[in-house]
Amino acid sequence: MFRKILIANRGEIAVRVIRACREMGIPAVAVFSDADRKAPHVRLADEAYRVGAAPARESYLNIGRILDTAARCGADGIHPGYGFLSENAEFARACQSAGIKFIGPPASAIREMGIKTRAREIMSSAGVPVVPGTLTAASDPGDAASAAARLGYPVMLKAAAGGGGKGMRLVKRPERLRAAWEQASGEALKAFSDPAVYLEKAIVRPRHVEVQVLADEHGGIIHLGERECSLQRRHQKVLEESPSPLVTRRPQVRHELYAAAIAAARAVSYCNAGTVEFLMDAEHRFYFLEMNTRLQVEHPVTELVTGIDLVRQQILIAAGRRLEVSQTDVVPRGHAIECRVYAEDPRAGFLPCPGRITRMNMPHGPGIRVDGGAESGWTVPVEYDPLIAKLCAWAPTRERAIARLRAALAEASVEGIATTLDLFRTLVESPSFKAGDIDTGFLRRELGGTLPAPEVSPTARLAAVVAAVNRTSDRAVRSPAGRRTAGSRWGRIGREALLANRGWHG
Amino acid sequence: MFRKILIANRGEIAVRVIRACREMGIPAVAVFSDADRKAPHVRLADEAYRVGAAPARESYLNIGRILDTAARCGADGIHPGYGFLSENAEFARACQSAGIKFIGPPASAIREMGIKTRAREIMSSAGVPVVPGTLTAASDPGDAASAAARLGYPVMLKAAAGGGGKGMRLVKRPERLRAAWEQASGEALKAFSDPAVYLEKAIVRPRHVEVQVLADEHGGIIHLGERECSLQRRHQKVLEESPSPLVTRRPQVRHELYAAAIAAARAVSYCNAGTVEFLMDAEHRFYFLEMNTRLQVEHPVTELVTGIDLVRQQILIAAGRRLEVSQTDVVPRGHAIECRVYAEDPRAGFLPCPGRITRMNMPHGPGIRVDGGAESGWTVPVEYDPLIAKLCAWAPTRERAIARLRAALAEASVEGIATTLDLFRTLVESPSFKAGDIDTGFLRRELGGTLPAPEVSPTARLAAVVAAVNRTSDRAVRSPAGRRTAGSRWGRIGREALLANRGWHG
Amino acid sequence: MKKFELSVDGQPLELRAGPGECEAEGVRSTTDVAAVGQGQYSVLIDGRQHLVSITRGPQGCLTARVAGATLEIRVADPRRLPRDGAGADSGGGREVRAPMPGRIVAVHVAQGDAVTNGQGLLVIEAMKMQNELRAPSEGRVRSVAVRAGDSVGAGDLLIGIE
Amino acid sequence: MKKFELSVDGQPLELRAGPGECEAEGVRSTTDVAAVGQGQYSVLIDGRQHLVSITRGPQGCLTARVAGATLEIRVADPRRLPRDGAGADSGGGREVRAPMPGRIVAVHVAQGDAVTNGQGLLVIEAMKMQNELRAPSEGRVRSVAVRAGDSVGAGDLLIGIE
Repeated sequence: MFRKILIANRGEIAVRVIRACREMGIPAVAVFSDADRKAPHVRLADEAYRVGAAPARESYLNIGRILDTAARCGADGIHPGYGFLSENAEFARACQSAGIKFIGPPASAIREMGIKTRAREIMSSAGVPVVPGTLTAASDPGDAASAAARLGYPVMLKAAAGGGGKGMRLVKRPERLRAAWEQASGEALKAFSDPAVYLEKAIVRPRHVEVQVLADEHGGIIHLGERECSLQRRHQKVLEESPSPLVTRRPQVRHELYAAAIAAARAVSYCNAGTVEFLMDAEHRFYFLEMNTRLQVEHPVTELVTGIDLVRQQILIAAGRRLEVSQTDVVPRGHAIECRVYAEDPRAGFLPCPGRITRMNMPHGPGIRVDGGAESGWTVPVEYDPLIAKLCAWAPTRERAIARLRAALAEASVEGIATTLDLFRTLVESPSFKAGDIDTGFLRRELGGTLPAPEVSPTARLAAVVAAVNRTSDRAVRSPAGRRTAGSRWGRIGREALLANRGWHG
Repeated sequence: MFRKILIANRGEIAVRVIRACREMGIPAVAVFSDADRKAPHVRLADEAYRVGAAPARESYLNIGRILDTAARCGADGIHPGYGFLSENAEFARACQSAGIKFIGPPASAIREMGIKTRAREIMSSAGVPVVPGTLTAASDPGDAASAAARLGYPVMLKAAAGGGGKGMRLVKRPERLRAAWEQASGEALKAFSDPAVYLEKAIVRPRHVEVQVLADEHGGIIHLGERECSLQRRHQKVLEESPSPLVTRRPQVRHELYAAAIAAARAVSYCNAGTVEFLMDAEHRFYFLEMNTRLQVEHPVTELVTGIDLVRQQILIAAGRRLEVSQTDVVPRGHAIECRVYAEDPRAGFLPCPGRITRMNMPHGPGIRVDGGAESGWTVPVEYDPLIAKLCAWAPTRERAIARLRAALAEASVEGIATTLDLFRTLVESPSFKAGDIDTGFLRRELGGTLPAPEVSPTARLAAVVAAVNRTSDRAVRSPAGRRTAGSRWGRIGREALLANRGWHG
Repeated sequence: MKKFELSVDGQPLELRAGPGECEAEGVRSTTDVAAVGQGQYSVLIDGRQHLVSITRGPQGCLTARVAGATLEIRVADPRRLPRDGAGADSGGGREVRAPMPGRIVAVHVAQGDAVTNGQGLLVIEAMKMQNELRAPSEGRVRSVAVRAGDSVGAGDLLIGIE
Repeated sequence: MKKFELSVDGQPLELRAGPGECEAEGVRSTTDVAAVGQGQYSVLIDGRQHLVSITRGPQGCLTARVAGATLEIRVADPRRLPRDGAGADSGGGREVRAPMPGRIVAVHVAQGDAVTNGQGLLVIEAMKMQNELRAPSEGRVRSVAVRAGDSVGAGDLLIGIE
């Protein structure tokens, strides 16, 4: 087993991995940029070292500095989390050269799956259905335009080295292609240091369904069921669930989906935790989308229904162990939903909203799980991903998981910055969502990109006014010192309580 | 289904029941005493009404006021939680007379099981083994002394109307009997308005194992497995788990235990959620101890392993529904442990420690569940039970649940008052506890009633000193404004981070 | 009971309030307010519980958050307040301002250019996302205040349109 | 580096500290301190993370909580501090004080009574629990300061023994 693990990441996923290390009795080392010295993940670690300035390029993407830190503190394993260096084959290889185990798949699998065009080619050969599209990247807008004309609009532009929605654009009309290609290419360069963009035929009203797999170094491979991730904004997931309400109704499709996922993983001699993503069309045909060669943001929903700790499995696999669970041990129970709490304003087109969190309160209680990387007083940096927490609800059925989530959302609060909490509060009331009738265009269609302002009941409005008056005035509405009415008339209960309230002050 | 439910309780259990109501879409009404106007349970409810002064007798035990409040706000159900009026047959009957459903068993079952001597008689007749002892209460110390002599020391004094460790005393020698009888009787009078105390032969190194049952109004009855509750101080549980490590190793005993629990519940025509408590001796013989005719404090461990929401079941049963789960639906998974975080000082003989909580931070994350009724800034009142939160950990095995709990305890903190958190931090390191080798005398024996002071590592000590210096001084250890060293030497990493830390201040 | 003149989101409101009771718009209610820490109040209106969070805004204005909504409240000043939000995307806006702090990645237009409603003007990046800001209406670019590479704060003027 | 004279739980300690480093008991370490809100500090000693909570105690003393332990720290005062805790249950104690706020339920002894070590003196109730306080040593009751029914605060003198 590992002597010490360095977590080359920040935020909620660093917290998540540190917790797994602590449970396993393995010292956990955090790294931090100048923007993150006071971040929760630093405080939770056994050791913490600075790796550079705030921009990710100088810190969390700084391979030299991270490997240097690992070597000097004696870490023999590095967990990359998701994002940053997690799907960087060069980093995985550099770890190996430095004699430090990269807790993830072999560099070859990362590279092959990281080049999306190559991945499509491999999957095609392995008999896994892929979305019709180009097998190579479009070299310029003209090349892209002719490929798009051949496939027929709408088309999807995707970063060849991409993932996570970065460098992705849906193009409905030819005149939009050039601008979209430039943006996608720019984002791709920025995010993956590679501007290559390829095209796929856009599936109409697609659903995003993915299968979690685990593979060890001894040929053992299992799946942990599927996740439905169709609720997206900007091609990025905002809410995920397991099982998929669509797939649940189609046992035969589910069976084929799992088989395809296992075949996909085998095709690249996969090892460690990975996710095979599929698009599913209205006729329940599914197409390989990409394979994420890392832990997913949404892994908690799988953990909640299977009871299997994916980070622990990653560490055990990386330590050379055989899978500690077999396929028959994977017995899903109930339904889990994850809400990604982003520092974004859902009432302003999901614009990023970095800044200081003046108050943050995430609920506890039965069936609730929260993975967080922020807290009251924390300033969400402008430099990184806006995810500040993940709120999950588990219950025996989807209907009850939604009901539980709804109650938890009413308890949750983040003040000081706008977050997607209000989006989820609206979403759990949506009849289509409750019916499981969702696709990747759902949010844009239902919300038109933004969220309506919430209605305020007259009593809530009055409560706000009374609180405001209480805040500004004092003597006028305060109770006379020491006076206590003895009556028990119903109409006086409020007054009595007020008088008795020692904490009443303006 | 209910129109509105009033929760006749406070603290974490009121929070728990309110959460269940909200999930079920039933408006929840809180009640509060003058000490609790600012309590979390009040804020979480849809409505809240004052029911009296701080002493429980004038508020949470004030039947007239509570029923009046329920009637006036239109509640058609009352959930009593545990403690207070939960096992008060008169209250259950008064609810019925007022046309308000008491969410619990029929008054007859409460009364019969509440008189512990009567309960022993009924169980004896039903073929459920009971601990040798008196069938009637001892009328005075002399009576008690002769009964004790007949049974042989050590004996256990127990409140006839009791439960929850109140009015209970272990007596090892005759000369201690009178004082113990007076204390037990005094506590019993205080807690249950009934000074009657009876005797049982004390089982040597007993284990406390209990079985959760659910029964509906249509004759349906199931069990939800057992809980091990042997870790106690002052005859009150402090840590519970499910399944029991002892019973797990004895499938035959477990089978008989479940059968006895079902038989016990049938013997009193039980309805709603209830718990049949047993003592188990070194030879795995078990004896009926008492039946708790209410929700138990430790119900979350059962919920974690079975996935069944007990409060929801209570509400459905009280609404006249048939059990929504059958015995075959009860498939336990993994292991769960609950730690009761009490406002008590484990370094001073578990003395109560009411007061203001300056900071409270309870962990989140995989497999962790927290039920709380307190928070930063909350003043724990002197008038009520010292339980402020319950921290639970679930994992596939007991060993991993302990490891997870250990990590969670390192994250948890309550400042301003002493709590039992430090007790649990010591406990999870105990080899005997880890081996499951526990009995009700374990804590007293292992700790001698108090907890040793924790050792502080030299680095931790230095960290404290450095923080203190940082707090008091300023200029001397502050970095020169604007200075930034550019070097990347290892020995300078700390310094650089410090210099870069904009938040550094004295 | 004492009389208070308030404005709520710019609408005047008269409130009469005393210990344990209040009257507004002709309706009398029992009230019970408890400060539960850091600007938060538990307010019971006829027993109905509301958690209200109050923060001080500019010019003596209070911002109240209740049930997921935000209200601007001014106490003892019955004059109608001008509403906020005459910013980038509001219909008649002639200025494009930065909706959040970030970095300008590209500027697609120059002073004097004619633009159509919805035309992309520039791209701003924050938290790893590029966002294209579009023209709020047809017009001509009067001024361009930023260049690619500039860092901007929330609310900074980027482009003026006439 | 600046020199600090401290006492930690009454033991003197000399610390030399400057930006990013310190020296104590002949050992030099890199340090990195960050205030993370409300008296809490994240302290990295040679990279090792410690969460320290500092509160001000009486007479300029600081109370530090770290890794579940509590340390009393005095800065810039090298004189040895008297230790706390010379209360009820410490060996040589001659006074029985209330260990927590509560109500006296019963007093078993009167002035002038001879008591044996461990003998029950009185019963105090708090949070629904009755606790018997016992004689810390053999002796004679010098004074009884409370009666059954009295409310007492933590640290109040209850019984004196001579």
